[in-house]
Amino acid sequence: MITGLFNNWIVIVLMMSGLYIVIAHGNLIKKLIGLSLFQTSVFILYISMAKVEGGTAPILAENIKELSNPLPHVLILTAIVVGISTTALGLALVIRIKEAYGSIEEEDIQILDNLPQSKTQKKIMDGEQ
Amino acid sequence: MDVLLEIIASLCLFIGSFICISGGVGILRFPDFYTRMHAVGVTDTLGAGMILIGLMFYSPDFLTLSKLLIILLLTLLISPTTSHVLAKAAMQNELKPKLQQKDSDKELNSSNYS
Amino acid sequence: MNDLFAVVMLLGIYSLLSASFFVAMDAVDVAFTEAAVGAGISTLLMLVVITMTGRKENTKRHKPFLALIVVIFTGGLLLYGTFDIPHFGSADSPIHNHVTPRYINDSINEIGIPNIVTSVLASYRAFDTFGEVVVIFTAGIGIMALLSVAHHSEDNHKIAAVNDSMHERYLVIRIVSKILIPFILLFALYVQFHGDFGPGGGFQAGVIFAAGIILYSMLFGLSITRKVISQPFIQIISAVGVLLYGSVGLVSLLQGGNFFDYNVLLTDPVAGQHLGILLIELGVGCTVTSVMIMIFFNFAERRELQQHNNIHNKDLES
Amino acid sequence: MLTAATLAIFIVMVLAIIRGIVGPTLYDRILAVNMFGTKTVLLIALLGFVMGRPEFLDIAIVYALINFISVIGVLRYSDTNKLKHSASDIETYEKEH
Repeated sequence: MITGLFNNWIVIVLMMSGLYIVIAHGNLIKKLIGLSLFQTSVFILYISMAKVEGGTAPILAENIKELSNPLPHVLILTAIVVGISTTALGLALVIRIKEAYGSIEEEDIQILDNLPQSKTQKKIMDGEQ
Repeated sequence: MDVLLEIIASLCLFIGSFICISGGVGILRFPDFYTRMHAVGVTDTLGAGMILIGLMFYSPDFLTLSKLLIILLLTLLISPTTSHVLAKAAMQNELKPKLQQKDSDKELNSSNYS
Repeated sequence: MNDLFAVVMLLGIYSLLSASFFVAMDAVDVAFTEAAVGAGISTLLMLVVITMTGRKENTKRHKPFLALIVVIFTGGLLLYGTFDIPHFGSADSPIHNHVTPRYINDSINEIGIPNIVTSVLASYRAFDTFGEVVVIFTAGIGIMALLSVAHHSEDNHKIAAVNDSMHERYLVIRIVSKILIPFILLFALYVQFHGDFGPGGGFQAGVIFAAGIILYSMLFGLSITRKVISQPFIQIISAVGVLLYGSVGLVSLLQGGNFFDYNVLLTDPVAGQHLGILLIELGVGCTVTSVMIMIFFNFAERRELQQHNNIHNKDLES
Repeated sequence: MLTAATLAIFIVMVLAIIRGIVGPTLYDRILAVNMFGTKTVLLIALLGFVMGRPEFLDIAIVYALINFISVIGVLRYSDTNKLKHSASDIETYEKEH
C-alpha cells in the first residue's frame, strides 16, 4: 500500500533539492542547474503517472492490448525541448550579467547595484578593456 | 536448435556482464587516471560487444538484428576513439601517470588537476 | 561541491539516468528527446558558459537554514498531498479515464498511424504544439538579441587563429567524425520521417540534426561552419518552420475545416491526416534544428570573441 | 539471463556514478560520464528485450551518437579552458616576481 506512492516521494525529494539549490546558492549557473533539476522532477512525476500496470509503450502493434497513457508523454516531450530553450536563454542572460558586472554571484551583484559609484567605475573599467 | 541458441545467447550475455562488472570494479579501484581508462576502454568495447551479440540471438526479426548490428558497429568505432582522445588530452594537459607508489607522486597527482 | 565542472558532469549523468527511467516507464518518445537534449546539447551549453564565467563557485551561502525551513515545509505539504494521489500503475486513476481511451481506441481509425504519441502531438493537440514551437522560436530570437556579435570579415581570421583548431591535434577524431557526421544527419532524417511508426518526430530529429552540425563546428571551427550555414540562412529556416506549421492550419481553415483539421486537406480524410502530420513534423524539425544551431553558434561565437579579447589585452599589457 | 545482465549493468552504473562523484581529476569525471553513457546504451537495449518490445533500439543508437558528441564537446571546452587558466597563472606569477 505504501509502495504505491513511492514514485511521488522520489519526485518530492528531487523537487525539493532543486528548490533548495535555487534558494540557497548564490551562483547563477548553480541556480539554473537547480531549476533544471526541478524541471526534471516534474517530468518524472508526469511520466510515472502515465504508466499502467502491464502496459507497454503507446505504439500500436499486433497482439498488444494494454498501453500506457500517451497524453503525458506528448506534454513532456514538448516540455523538454522548450525547457532547453528557456535554459539556454537563462544562460545567455548569465553571460550578459557576467559581462556587465564581472561576477555571477548574487551577493556581488547586489553589492554592485547598491553602490552606484563603484558600478559606474566598473563599467568604465570594462569599457577600457 | 532453439535450446542451443538459448545457451549461446546466455553464454554471451554472461561473459559480457562479467567483463562489464570487472570494468566497473576497475574504474573504482585502480590508482590513477590512466589505469582507470585502460579498464574502461578495454571492457567497454568487449563487454558491450558480447552483450550486443548475445542480444542478437534473441532478436525476433531482421530489423531488430540490423539495429543491433549498427549499435555494435558504432560501439566498436566510438569507444576506442573516445579512450584515445581522453588519454591524449590528459597527456597534453600534463596529467602525469603514476609510475611508482610514492607519497610525493601522490601529492603531485592530486594537486595537478582537481 | 564548488567545482561547477563536476556539477555539470554529474548533471549529464543524471540526465542519462532519467532517460533510462523514461524507457523503463514505456515513454520511448520522451526518452528519445531527453537523450538528445539532456545528455548532449544541455551539457554542452552549460560547459560553454562555465568556461566563459569561471569554473569555481565562490559564494558564501547566505541563510541556508531559512532555505532549509522553506524546503522542508513545502516538502511536508507536498508529502501530505500525495496521500490522495492514485497509486503508481493503477489502471483506474482519473488520468486514464477522460480523453485517453479515445486516443488509444480511435486514433488508428481517425489518424491511421500506429504511434499514438505522434498522432496526439501533431493532430489532436496540434494547436498546443504550435504554441511550443513558437516558444522555441522566441527563445532563439531572445538569445540572438542577447548574444549576437557584429561581424567584420577581417576579424574572423584573427578570431579563428586564436581559436585552436581541434582537428589538427586529434587526427583520429577527425577521421571518425568524418565517418559519423553523415550517419548522424542521415539518422536524423530517418527519425524525422519514421516518427509515425516508431519513436521519433520533428523535435527529436531536429535536436539530433543540430547535434551533428555542432559536432562539425566543434571540430573544424566556427568560421568554417559559418561558410556552410550562415546566420541569415539559419534565421530564415527557423522562421520558415514556424510559417510552414501555421500555414498548414491556415490552409485547413480556408478549406472549410477547423484550424489544424487535416481531414479537409485531401479528399480522403486519413490521407489528409497523413499529409498534415508530415508537413507539421517538417515544420517542427526545421524550427528546432535551426534554433538549436543558432543557440550554439551564438554561445560559441561569444566565447571566441571573449578569448580573442583576453589574449588581445594580454598583448597590450606586455 | 536477460534480467541478470540488466542487474549487472545497473551495478556497473552505480560504480561509474561513484567514480563521477569522487573522481579527483577532471578526466576521471569525463571517463565516468563516457562509461555511464555506453552502459546506458546497453541498458536500453536490454530493457527493450526484457519488456518484450525490442523494436525501440533507435534510442540506443541515439545514445551512442550523443555520447560521442558530448565527450568531444567536453574535451574541446575543457582544453581551451586550461589555456586560459595557464595564461592567468603566468600573469599572477609575473606580478609576484
